[in-house]
Amino acid sequence: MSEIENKTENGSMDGAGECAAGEPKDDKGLGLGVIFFLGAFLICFLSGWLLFPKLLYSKHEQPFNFDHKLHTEEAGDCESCHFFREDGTFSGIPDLASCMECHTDEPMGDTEDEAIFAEEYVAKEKEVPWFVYSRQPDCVYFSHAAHMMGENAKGKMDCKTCHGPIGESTTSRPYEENRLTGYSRDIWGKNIWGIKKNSWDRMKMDDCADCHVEMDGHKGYCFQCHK
Amino acid sequence: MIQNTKAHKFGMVIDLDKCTGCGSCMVSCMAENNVPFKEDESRKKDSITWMRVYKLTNGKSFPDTEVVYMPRPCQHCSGLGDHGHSPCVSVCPATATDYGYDTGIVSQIYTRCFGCRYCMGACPYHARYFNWWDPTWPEGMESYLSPNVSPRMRGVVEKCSFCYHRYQLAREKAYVEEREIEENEYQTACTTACPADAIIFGDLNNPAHQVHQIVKPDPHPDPRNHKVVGKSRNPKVFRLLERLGTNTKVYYMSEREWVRKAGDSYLDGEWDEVKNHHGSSSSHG
Amino acid sequence: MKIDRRSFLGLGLGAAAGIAVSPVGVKLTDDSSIWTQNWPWTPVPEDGEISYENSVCSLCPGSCGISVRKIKNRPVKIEGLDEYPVNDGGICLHGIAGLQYLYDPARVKSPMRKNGDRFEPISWDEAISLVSGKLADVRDSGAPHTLGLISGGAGGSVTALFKRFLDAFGSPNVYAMPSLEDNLSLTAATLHGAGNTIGFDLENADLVLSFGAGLIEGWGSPMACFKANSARRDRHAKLYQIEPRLSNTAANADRWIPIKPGTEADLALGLCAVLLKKNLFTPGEFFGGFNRFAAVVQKEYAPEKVEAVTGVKAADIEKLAVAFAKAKMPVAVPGKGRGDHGQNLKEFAAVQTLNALAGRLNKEGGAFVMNPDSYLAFPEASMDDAAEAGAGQEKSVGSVNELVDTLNASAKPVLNALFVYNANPCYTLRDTKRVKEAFKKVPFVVSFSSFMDETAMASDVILPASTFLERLEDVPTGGGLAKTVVGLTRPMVNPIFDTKNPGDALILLAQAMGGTIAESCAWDTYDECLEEVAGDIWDALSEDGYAVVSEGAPMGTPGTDFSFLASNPASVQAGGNGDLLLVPIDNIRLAGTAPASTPFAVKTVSDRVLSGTDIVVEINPETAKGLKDCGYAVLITSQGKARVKVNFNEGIMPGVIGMVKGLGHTFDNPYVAGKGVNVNDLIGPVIEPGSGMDAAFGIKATLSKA
Amino acid sequence: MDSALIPEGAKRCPFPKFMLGMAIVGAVLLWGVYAMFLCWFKGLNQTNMDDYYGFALWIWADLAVIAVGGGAFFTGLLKYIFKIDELKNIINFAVIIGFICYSSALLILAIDIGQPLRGWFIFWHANVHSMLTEVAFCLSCYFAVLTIEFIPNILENRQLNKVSFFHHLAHNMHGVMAVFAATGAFLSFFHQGSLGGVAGVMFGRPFAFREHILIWPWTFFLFTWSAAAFGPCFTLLVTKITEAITGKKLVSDKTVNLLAKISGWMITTYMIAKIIDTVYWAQVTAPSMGFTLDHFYSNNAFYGYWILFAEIIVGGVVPGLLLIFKKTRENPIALLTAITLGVIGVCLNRWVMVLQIMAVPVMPFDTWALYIPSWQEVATTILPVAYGIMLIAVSYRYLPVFPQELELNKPAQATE
Repeated sequence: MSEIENKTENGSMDGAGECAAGEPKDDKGLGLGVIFFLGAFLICFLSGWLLFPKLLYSKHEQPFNFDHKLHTEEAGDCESCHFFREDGTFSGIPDLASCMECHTDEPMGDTEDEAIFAEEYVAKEKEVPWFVYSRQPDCVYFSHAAHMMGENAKGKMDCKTCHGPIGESTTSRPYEENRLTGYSRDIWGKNIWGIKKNSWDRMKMDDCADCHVEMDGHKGYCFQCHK
Repeated sequence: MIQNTKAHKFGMVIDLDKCTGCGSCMVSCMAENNVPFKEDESRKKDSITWMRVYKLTNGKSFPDTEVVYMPRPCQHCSGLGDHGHSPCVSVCPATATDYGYDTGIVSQIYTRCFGCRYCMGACPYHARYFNWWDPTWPEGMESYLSPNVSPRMRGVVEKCSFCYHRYQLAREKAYVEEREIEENEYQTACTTACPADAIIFGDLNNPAHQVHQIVKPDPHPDPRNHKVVGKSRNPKVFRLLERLGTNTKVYYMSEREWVRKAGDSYLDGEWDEVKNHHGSSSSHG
Repeated sequence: MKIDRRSFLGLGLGAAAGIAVSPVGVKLTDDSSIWTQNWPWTPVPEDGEISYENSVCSLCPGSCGISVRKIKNRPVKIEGLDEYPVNDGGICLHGIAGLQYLYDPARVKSPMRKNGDRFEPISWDEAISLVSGKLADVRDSGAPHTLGLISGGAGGSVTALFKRFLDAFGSPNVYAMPSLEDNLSLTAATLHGAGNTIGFDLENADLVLSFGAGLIEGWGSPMACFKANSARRDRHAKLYQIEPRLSNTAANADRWIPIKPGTEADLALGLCAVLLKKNLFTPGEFFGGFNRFAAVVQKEYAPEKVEAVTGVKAADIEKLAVAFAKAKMPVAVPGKGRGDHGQNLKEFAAVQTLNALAGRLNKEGGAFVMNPDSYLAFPEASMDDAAEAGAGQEKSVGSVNELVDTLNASAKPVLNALFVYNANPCYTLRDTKRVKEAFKKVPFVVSFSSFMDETAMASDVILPASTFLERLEDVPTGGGLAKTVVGLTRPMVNPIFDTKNPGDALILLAQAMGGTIAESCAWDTYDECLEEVAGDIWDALSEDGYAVVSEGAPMGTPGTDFSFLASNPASVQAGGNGDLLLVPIDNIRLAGTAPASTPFAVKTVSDRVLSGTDIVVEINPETAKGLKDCGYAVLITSQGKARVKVNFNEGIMPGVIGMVKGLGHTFDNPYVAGKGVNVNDLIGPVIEPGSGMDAAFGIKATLSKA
Repeated sequence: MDSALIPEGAKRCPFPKFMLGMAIVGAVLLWGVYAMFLCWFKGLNQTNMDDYYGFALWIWADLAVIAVGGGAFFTGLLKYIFKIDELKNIINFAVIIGFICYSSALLILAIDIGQPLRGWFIFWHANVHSMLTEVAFCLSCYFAVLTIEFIPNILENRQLNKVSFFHHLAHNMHGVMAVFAATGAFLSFFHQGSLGGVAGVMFGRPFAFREHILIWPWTFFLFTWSAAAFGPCFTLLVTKITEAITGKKLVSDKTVNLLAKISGWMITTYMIAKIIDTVYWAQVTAPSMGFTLDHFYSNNAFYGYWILFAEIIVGGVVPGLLLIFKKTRENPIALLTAITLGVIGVCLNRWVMVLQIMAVPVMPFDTWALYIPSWQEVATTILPVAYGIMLIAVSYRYLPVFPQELELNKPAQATE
């Protein structure tokens, strides 16, 4: 925040400085106008680029830190926790029950996060209110099965392609939510213009479409991904 | 459009002689698709019923009166010449509704729709409904809503989707079992609910399926009216407003001639010539 | 420094330009539209694992198997259960909408006590001690028989438990609401001996001669009838519907035979006469004056006479009789509409006699005279003197309608306390004013209703029942079905509100009462009780969810006693005055009895039945002099008047006004109540001598321009 | 008081009187604005539209104002492309009227859609097959053009003109106006047409559907044509009304008659086409779907043959003929009658092409649907009228809209 304040102040101070310099010459105040113009322009321009994004998103810390790396090492692969149900639907974030398959209200390790988990949730039989970075809005229908086990070879994608190397993360970064839309920032993309470097930097409809066009030469029909 | 070699063409045939007008299909549809309700639903012109059962009479006076009930879901038109330009799809300015060439199902995307209602004007079946009101439920009742169908917000158009989400669920199961879905894995909510077994739903492109065997759709354009494709070669089967060339995928069946006649408009004397004509190759059908 | 207009101009322009070349505009435009796509006030259902659980619907005696789809154990949809012996996947709109009952705005959310004219919530403990206290007083006053029970038709162990409670308490005053079940057992008792009932093998009959039975209007076990009916065509079977109005059943039938309302019995006897005359009948074990009967019907019910009464052509009567006799597997079915209210024994007996004469008793596709052999095995109730005394007593009167009259007639209370379970007499019985009066005459009324309906409002204490989705219960299939299937209703969710299974409430009461009453209900919970009393079918119930108790034609041919009909009982006439006849209509989309319809059900009702808050009555344009289609009119009967809208219907007999049942509720549910009028407000009961049935098939009325 | 702003030499009513008038019209405007916000915040349940009447009063108003606003592009076309210089005396006013009509149309559309905040989807997610898409694009582009055409006139305001930059800007813009006029004409041709297409392509609605030429149904061309034909009628009508109110002669008879004459011939030729279209539709198109003409004009309480007669004869043929004959054209009464009937005629045509389409039952067992707008609909439809009056009043007061005003009112004894 402070950084921006500095910037904006500089912005206006430049303006002030110049106007002090320019005053005697320009009695019409036209120069003054130009200076005000530049000043205002700079302030709004900078706040538009730097302040606005900060204001637009609210930050939430996860209930406690989750070490994906540790768990994948212990459990083997993603699918041991994020598994497919018998009916083909995807389980997504594990519920307390599936955590309990390994954990008890006695911590297994000695991290304080696990302690929190054991005391706050396992002991109290409360589901952990995780913030889901990749949560899509209600209008989206996404079939993990179609992408990972579709009968056609191109359907066999790995988790990384869309979710990135989250399996290697040892800490959970804060979840950022768009105050207006309630979307996770990961959907629009970290970058305010939504410019992405990796396939997992963004999860908008266009990103799905790009891949679909590439794979089967067609974006697909509305109902394929909407409900 | 995708050149889908083994594209489905999901459709329905409704046996009007079996239909009892009991309304199970209507309620099953509403319950399946999170359709809301208002205190006064007797203003039928602003009452959202994706599946609506019409009451038809033969217009004769007592005691020769006859009555038949006609369930009317979205007809999932494939449009003039069967090219997928349904009356509604072709007019939507924002591509909020499209024709799935792989299923023959006409979609409606509530989050894309901005509520211009052009599609409603274009649909002669009144199968499209506008959310004039915010959807509301009595306290607590939201908790029976299904996550498989997104509740609609005020100001958008909605309609029957042939329970597409049921197709999706069936496919997910098939995916994990690495197989194709079977015909009866995907059935609409109205079909399964009908206690009179009046509705048969399935792939019109699948000769093995009952719906195909009953309808015997004619793949060629009707020589009398080239807009019409997929005319039934079964003399007891007809479509609603077939002459307009909307090429619906909901077929109706009745033994009674007056019922079949009620499916379309005819000039004087026209009926007698058309009633015996069933598709191009009907002679050797 | 001087700041002039231009400076401000510069400031403004600068700001605008600055914002313009920043992402603000674009992002806000996009996000504001995304906001509209996710309005916080539009609900987002929670996703989760899908599961299916089987149960049985007990909304009506149909007892259909249902499959409840759940998301994370949250019920989201009710569907018909495939291969269930009653409905095989079929399901009616009320069952599908069942989840709406859970959150019905009129639900009674906790026990209630009436205070003045308002109800106040109380705890179960308070409620139980309050009720048991009152009951103790009644019993100690030495008049245990003044505790009464009014229960809905359905059988099952809960109703049985209520009866048992009254036995142990010492009261014989158990009354059932008029129901097809009762009417059929009364008919069976009259013709084939007590302890029987009648089932109709519609699945196999090749000619169904229905005397107004609304086979697709909710008669008997509705979905079973639907299935049998829709399979009809494939079996090349025929359905002839005899009815004054083109009901859905008539419209769906192969032939509709219009008949003057209330003359069905005459036609049935007319057909008997033809069979006897033409000697087309199959002799059977006929007694009780068969010859006298033969003589009477051929004299009094000769085709010409019957034509005059019924309006059915004599020639047609003869043809019909012959067709019936010649058919391979014909069956005649009684019970206008749903066969519950406004029926008379003469008609039921006459129709069943037709089956007897055609030799269709206990034959495949015919009428089964079945012993509803109760699968329930309650242990011997322990009785004290009071109980014994009460047990000895006669019931005050025969039927619930007579009870209502007696209550109103006598000065001192006939009943000091009354239980109402699974019934809404203040809405369903004819002349509801009369019923509400009668309820006022009972010092202490206890309702076991799930909803604050008309009767619950007329009671002093409400012990709210959990709905069929929240409780365990055994539900036997209801009337008219050729087989007996007992289904197990399982709790699909924990009770949403502070309600109990009426069985549990009753057990708590019994225990609070102590003594032999407690001993007679010595179970900790109703579930325990059920497991014990269901005895040998419990395993089947708990494993398969149902048990088929009886199936197929019973052995042997029962005798038929003709004494009742041989005495040529008088036909019941419609009361009141007026040039038209008002008859109630059963519409499958509206529940006629308890519980009331759901919002979904009401939504499906045609605007030619309900328009805004106006009820629409049907009338043949021929009789609608001076009236406009869709226009207003005033309907007047001796019972009262109502402002109605008029629907010209060529499908109803001239001179008849049709008014749908199930509207005009007055409780607090804006989606269902406060719409139209209750036809039972306009029709008064006409008690049939002997049977005690309310035989009012309609009432004379006038309809004039509003 | 505000005399500094009033064009030199021009007489205007006293400021208070002017403000009083503005206040009265302003009140009506506010009423409309209130209704508009009701619709935005409470939703379209504020209207009497239903699932049978998805298109109703608003869409009619849209089509109507755009039709009568057609005077702008057509006059522009004549003036700048066909170089009919005489029309310079009325072009400014035609442009202002056009500006009002099109801005109103856009405003009404913004109220009419169920999700105004998503309105831009029509551009972003455009479906090229939809006539409405074509409408949206051309409409907004042409509105931009009209704004550009309007600007120089604004800059000619006495005060603004003092700023040399503005002065030159205005001058140069006049220079290149031909380009914009051409663009405008081109765009108008398409959106007027596609508005007609909106109805003509509905092959599920036999009352609306028309045979196609290439990708366009007949109604496409009929709408463009009728807009060009009746638009000038409206321009003239408003001019006459303004003259009546200001009690001044603002446009010379020569100009008026010229425009009237052109309009007359356009109307006549349009009517010939329209009649051919109607006959073909009634005899061939509709019957091919099983519908007789009777079906569309009977068995209901409102829509009878009278509306067909009123549209084609009273509102079409009659004004057409009145305007092509010099004698009647130059008779003030006849002229006024003609342009009035013309405007009514074209509005009636748009009404039929929106509301009657919705009213006619298509399924044999369906019924006629009639509809009465709610007060909110009426208010929001009157809103643009009020706004139009105010904008004209302001423009007339402060801008040199009518080049001939001064010379036509030489002995300036006029004080209204």
